[in-house]
Amino acid sequence: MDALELVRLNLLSPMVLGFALGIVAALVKSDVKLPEALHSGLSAYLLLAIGLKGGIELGKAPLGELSGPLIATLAVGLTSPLWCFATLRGLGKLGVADAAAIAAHYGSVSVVTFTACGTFLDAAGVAYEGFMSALVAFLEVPAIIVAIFLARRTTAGTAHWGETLREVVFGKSNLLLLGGVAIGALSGPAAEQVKPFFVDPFRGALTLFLIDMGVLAARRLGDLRATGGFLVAFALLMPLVNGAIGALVGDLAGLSLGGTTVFATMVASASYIAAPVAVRIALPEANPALYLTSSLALTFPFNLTVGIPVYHAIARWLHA
Amino acid sequence: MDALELVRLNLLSPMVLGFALGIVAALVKSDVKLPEALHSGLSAYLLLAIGLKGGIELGKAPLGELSGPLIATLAVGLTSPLWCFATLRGLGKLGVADAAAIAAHYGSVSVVTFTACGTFLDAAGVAYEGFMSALVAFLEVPAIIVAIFLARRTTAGTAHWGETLREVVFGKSNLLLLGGVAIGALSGPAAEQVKPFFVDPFRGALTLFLIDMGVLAARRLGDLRATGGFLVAFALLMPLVNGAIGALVGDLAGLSLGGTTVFATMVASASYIAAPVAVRIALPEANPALYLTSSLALTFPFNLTVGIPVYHAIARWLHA
Amino acid sequence: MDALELVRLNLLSPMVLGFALGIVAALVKSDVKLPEALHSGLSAYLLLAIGLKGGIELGKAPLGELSGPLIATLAVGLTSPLWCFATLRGLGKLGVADAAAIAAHYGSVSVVTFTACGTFLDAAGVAYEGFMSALVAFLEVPAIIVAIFLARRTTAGTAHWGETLREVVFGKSNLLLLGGVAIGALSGPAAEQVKPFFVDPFRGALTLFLIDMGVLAARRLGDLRATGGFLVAFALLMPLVNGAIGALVGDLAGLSLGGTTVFATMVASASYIAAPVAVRIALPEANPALYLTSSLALTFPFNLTVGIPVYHAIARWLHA
Amino acid sequence: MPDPLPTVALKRVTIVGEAVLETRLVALIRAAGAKGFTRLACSGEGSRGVRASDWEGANVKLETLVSPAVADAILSALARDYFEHFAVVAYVDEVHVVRGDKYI
Amino acid sequence: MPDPLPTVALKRVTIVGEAVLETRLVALIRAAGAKGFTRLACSGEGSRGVRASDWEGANVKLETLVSPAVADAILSALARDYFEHFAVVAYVDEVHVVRGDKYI
Amino acid sequence: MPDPLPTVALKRVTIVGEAVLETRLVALIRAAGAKGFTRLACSGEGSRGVRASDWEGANVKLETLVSPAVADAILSALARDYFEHFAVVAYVDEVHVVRGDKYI
Ligand SMILES: Nc1ncnc2c1ncn2[C@@H]1O[C@H](COP(=O)(O)O)[C@@H](O)[C@H]1O
Ligand SMILES: Nc1ncnc2c1ncn2[C@@H]1O[C@H](COP(=O)(O)O)[C@@H](O)[C@H]1O
Ligand SMILES: Nc1ncnc2c1ncn2[C@@H]1O[C@H](COP(=O)(O)O)[C@@H](O)[C@H]1O
Ligand code: NA
Ligand code: NA
Ligand code: NA
Repeated sequence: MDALELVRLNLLSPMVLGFALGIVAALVKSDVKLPEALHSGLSAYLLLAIGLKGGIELGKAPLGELSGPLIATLAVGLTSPLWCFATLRGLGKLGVADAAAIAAHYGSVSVVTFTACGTFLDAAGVAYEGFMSALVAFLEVPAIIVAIFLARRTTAGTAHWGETLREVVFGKSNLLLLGGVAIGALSGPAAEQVKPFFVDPFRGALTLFLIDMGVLAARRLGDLRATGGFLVAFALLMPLVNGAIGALVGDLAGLSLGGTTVFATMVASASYIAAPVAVRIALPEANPALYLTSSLALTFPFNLTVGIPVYHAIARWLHA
Repeated sequence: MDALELVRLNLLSPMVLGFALGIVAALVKSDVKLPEALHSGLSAYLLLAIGLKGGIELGKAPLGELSGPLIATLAVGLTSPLWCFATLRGLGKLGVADAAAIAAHYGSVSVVTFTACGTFLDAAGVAYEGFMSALVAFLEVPAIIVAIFLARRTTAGTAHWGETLREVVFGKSNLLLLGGVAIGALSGPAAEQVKPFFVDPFRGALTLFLIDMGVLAARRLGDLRATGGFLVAFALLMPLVNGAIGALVGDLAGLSLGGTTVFATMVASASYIAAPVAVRIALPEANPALYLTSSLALTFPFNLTVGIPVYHAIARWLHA
Repeated sequence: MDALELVRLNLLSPMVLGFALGIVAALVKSDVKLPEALHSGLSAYLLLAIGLKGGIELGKAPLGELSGPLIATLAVGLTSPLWCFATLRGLGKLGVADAAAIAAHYGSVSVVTFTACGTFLDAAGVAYEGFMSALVAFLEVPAIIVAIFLARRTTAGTAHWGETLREVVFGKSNLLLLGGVAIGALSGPAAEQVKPFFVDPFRGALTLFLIDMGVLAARRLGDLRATGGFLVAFALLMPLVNGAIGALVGDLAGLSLGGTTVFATMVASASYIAAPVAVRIALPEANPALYLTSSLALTFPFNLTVGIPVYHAIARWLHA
Repeated sequence: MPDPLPTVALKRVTIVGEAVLETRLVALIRAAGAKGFTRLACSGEGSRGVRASDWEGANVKLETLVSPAVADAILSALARDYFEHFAVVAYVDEVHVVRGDKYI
Repeated sequence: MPDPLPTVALKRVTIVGEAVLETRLVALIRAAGAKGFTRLACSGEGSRGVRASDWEGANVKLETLVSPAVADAILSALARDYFEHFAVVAYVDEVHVVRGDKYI
Repeated sequence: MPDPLPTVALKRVTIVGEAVLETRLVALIRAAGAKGFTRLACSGEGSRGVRASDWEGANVKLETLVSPAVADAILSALARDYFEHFAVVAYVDEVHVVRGDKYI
C-alpha cells in the first residue's frame, strides 16, 4: 500500500470521520454532545477494553520478549518530559509551572490516539505486538510524576508527594487500564466469553466516543488565541520529534514494524485524560487553557489525521 | 406470507412487545424509565446507526437510481404539511398556531417508526432500497420549515427565520442522521469495522428504546382528555391517508415493493423528536399537549402495530 | 473436571476478576464507580436479558416439565424466610424488624449471583434448564412478602398491604425480569433478531457491572463493625444451609445436574436489588446497615467465589 | 432601566431525602397544598449515612414555593411520617417570586 | 479562630424553565449583565405541566449572583419574552458572597 | 392546622467548584466541623471559564447546614487553600431548619 493510500485510509476511517463530525457539530452549534454520564462510561469501557486486549496477549507472550519494550517504555516515559520541559522553558520562555504542566501531557500518552493507531494498522493489514496496550499504562504514569517533580523542585512545594503519586497511579484511567490487563492476563481462554462485548463492538464505540472528542476539541479552539504562536508550533512539531524518537527507540527495542509504529504514536501523543486531572491538583498555578488546548485541540487531531501515517512511514523507513 | 401472518409477525416482534411492556409498566406505575442520559445516548446511537446503514448503501447505489426517490421525498415533505394544516383548520377548527404545529409533526417523520418498518420487512423477507434512511433526513426537515412558515405568515412574527432554519437543519437528530450517512458513504468498506457496534446490536437496542417510548407514550395518555375527539380521529386516520399517498408516490418514484412500504410508512409517521423542539421554540403559543399527545400517544403506537402492515398491504396491492 | 479446577475456573473468570477489581479500586480510593445513570441502565439491561433468555427457552419447554420446578420455587420462596427469621430471632437475638428485613433478603434471590452461576456452568460445560431465569422472578417476590408479613404481624402496622404488594410485584427489577420473559416467550423465533444485543455481549456487560458491584460491596465493608459477629457468621453459613436445601429440593423437583446447581445457588443467594427497596419502605425501623452489609458485602462475594462451586459439588454428589 | 417587577415573598421549602421516598414525598407536598415543585438528583452524607440501596439513586432534593401555611403543613406532615426512621432534612427560607400569586 | 471573612450581599436570581430554553436563557442572563451562572439539570411539576419534549431533559435550573440592578434587568427580560408562553419560574433572594465584588 | 414546627436558624454554606476538587472540598467541610452536606452535579460559566478536564464532570455544588462559627471556618479554609488558583464560588445565607439542633 503506498503512502497516499494509507493517508486516505486513515482520513476516511469511521473514527476520524466521527471526530470530524463532532467538530462540525460544535462549529454549527448543534448540541450533539453525549451526556456526561455516557461520556464517562464510554471512556471507562474503552480503557478496560484496551487493557483487556493487551492482557490477553500478554498472557500469551513469552516474558523475554517483553523486557526490551518495557525498558524502552520506562526510559522514554522518564526522559521525554525533560526535553519537552527544556524546550518550553528555553525556546518558549514559559513559566516553570506552565512548562512542567505541558511537559506532563506530552510525556504521557493519549489512549485514544494509541487505539486509533491500532485500528489504522489493522486496516492497513500490518501486524503489531498484542501486548502494546499493556505498555500504555507504563508510559502514562512516569512522565506525569517526573514533570510534577520538575516544577516542585523550584516552586514552594505545599504538594504532598505521597498523595500526588497515589492519585496518578491509582487514577481512574490507569486503574481501569491496568485492571483490564490483569483481567485479560489472568482469565486466559475464559476471556473469550467477554469478547463480544469488549472486542467486537470496540471500534464502533470508539467512533461514538470520537464524535464527542470532536465536540470537546472544537470547544477548545476558541482558546487558541490565549495559547500564542509558540505553543501552536510546539503542539504541531513536538509530536513529530517525539514520534521520530519513539520510532527509533521502538526499533532498537526489537519491536516489529507495526509495534514500532504504535510505540512512536504513543510517544508522540499527548495525554488529555490522566494528565489534566493530576496536573490541575498538583500544579494549580499552571494555566489549564494552555495545556488542554495544545494537547486536545491541536496535537490530538494532528496525530489522528497526519501523525499516525507519518510515524508509520518513519517506522517503515527504519525497518527497510 | 398472508396478511394475518404479517400482522402477527409485527405485533409479536420484540420491538412492539417492548413498547407494550413500557406501556404496561407505566400503567402499573412501575418506574422502569431509563435514566435521561441513557435515553438521550440511545437515541443518538439509533440516529447514527440508521444514518450509517443508509450511507453505506448510498455509497454503493448509482446516483441515477436516487434522483426519483429524492424528488419524491422533497415533494411530499413540502406539500404534506399543507394538506394536514388545511384539514386541521377546516375540519378541526383549530387555531393557526396549533394547526401549524401539528402539521409540522405529521409532515415530518418518525425515525423509530421508519426503523420498525425496516425490521418488519426484514422479518417478512422483503427487500428494500438500502438508501431509504438517507431520505429520512430529507423528509424530516422541509415539513417543519413549511409548517412554521404557514403560521408565521398570519401571526405577528417575532420569529427570527435564520435562527429557526439553523435549528431545524442543524438540530441534533438531523445532524446525527446526516452525519451517520456521511460516515457510511465516505468510509466505504472500512465501515465494516463498526458494524458489530452499529448494525448487529441495533434491533436489540431499539427494543430497549421502545420500552422507554412506551413509558413516555403511556404518560401522555392522560392528556387525551385535553386533546378532544377530532384530534383523536385525526391522529388515527391521517396516517392512513398519508400512508396511501406515500405508497402511491413511492411507487411512481420507482421504488421496489419494500421501498414503497418504507416510504409510505415515512410519510404516514409523525415526528416526536425533531419537530417538538423546533415547534416549541418557533411557535410557543401552540399547545404542546395537542401535538405531543397526538403524535406520540396515538399515531406512533397506531403505526407501530396496525399501520406498518397496512402500508405494506397497500404497497403490495399497488405492485400487484 | 475436578473440584479444584472448577474453583480455579470460577475465581479466574472475567466476572469474578472484575468484582475483585472493583474491590481493589475502592480500597485504594480510586473513583472507578460508574455514573449512577449507567449503573441503573446496565442493571435494567441485565434483568431484561436474563428474562429474555429464560423466556425464549420457556417458549420451547413443554409445560409439564415446568410444573415441578415451579412448585419447588414457590415452596422454597414461601418457607425459607421462616427459617431465616427463626434463626435470626432465636440464635441472633435480633429485633423483629431487623430479623424480618434480613429474612426478606435471604429468602429472595440475587439475580447477579444467579447469572454468575450460569456463566460458571457454561464454562464448565454443564447444561442446565434454560427456563431457570423465569423461575428467578417467582423466587424473588414471595419471600419478601412473607418476611414483611412476619414483622407486621407483631408490630403496630401502619403498613398499607396493598401498596407493599404492588411495589414488590411491580418493582422495577421484577417487572423487567418478567417483561423479558414475556418478550422472549411471545416473540418466538423473532427473538433471534435481538440476540446480538441481549445475548452475545451479556457476559461482558456483566463483567462491567460486577466492577461496580465490587466498589459498592467494598464501601459497605466499613459497616462490618456495626454488623456484629453473629451476622457475619450468618452471612457466610446461611448460604451453605440454604444452598444444600436448594440442591435437595431442586433434585427432588427433577432438575438436571446443572439445573440443580442453579436452583441451589438461587436459594443460597441473597437479594440486594429488589429486597432493600421494598424493605426500606415497609420496615423503615429496620437498620439498613445490617441487611445491606450482610447481603452485599458478605454473602454476595462469598457465593460468587466459594459458594457456586460448592453448590455444584453438592449437586454432583446428589446426582451421583 | 425598566421599573423593577413586582414580586411576592413566598416560603421555599427544601427537602433532601432518600431517593426511595421520592414518590411519597411528592405526594405529601401535593397533599399539603403545594401547586408545584422542582426535583433535583443529589447525594450527600449526614450523621446517619445509611441508604436503602446505593443504586436507587442516593438522595433527592425537592424545592417548592408555597405560602407560609402550606410550608407549615408540609413540615408537620414530614415530622409525623418520616423524621423518625428516614434520612430526611427539611428547611425553609424566603424568596421573592415573580408572578408569585400563581403559587399560593 | 480567624476573623470572619468579609462578604458582599448580592442577589441570587434563580430561574427554573424548560430545558429547550437553556441556550436562550443563558444568553438573556449574559445580556442583562451577569458575570457568570451555575446550571443544574432538574425536573418538576407545576400548574401547567406541559413539556416540549420529554427527552430533551425536562427542566433546567439557572442560578446567578448579581447586583440588584442586574437582577431587575433579568426579571424584566424574562417577563417580556418568556412568561406568556413558557413554563418558567423565577425568584430572587439575597446571599452573602465571599469575594463578592468579583460578580458585580 | 397543627402548631408550626419549631425550627432553628442555621447558616447554609454553598460552594460551587471544579469537580476535580470534590473530595478535597468535602474533606475541608468535614474538617471545619460540618455534620453533613448535600452534593449536586452542575456546570457553569464564570469569568475564568477554565476547567481541568471537561470529562471530569464540570462543577460540583456542595451545600452544608452549619452554625455561624463553622460557616466562618469553612470560608476561611476555602480562602486560604483554593481561592487563588481554582474556580470556586462560595456564599452563605440563612435557612430555618427543622430539627436544626442535629446539625450544630
Ligand atoms: N448538615 C447538613 N447539611 C446539608 N445537608 C445535610 C446535612 N446533614 C444531612 N444532610 C443531607 O441529608 C441526608 C441525610 O442525612 P442523615 O439523615 O443525617 O443521614 C444526607 O445524605 C445529606 O444529603
Ligand atoms: N410552586 C412551585 N415550586 C417550585 N417549583 C415550581 C413550582 N411551580 C412550578 N415549578 C417549577 O416550574 C416548572 C414549570 O412550572 P409550570 O409553568 O407551572 O408548569 C415546573 O416543572 C417546576 O420545575
Ligand atoms: N455570577 C455567578 N453566579 C453564579 N455562579 C457563578 C457565577 N460566577 C461563577 N459561577 C460559578 O462558579 C464557577 C467558576 O467560576 P469562575 O471561577 O469565575 O470561572 C462557574 O463555572 C459557575 O458555576
Ligand atoms: Na507522549
Ligand atoms: Na409524516
Ligand atoms: Na435466597
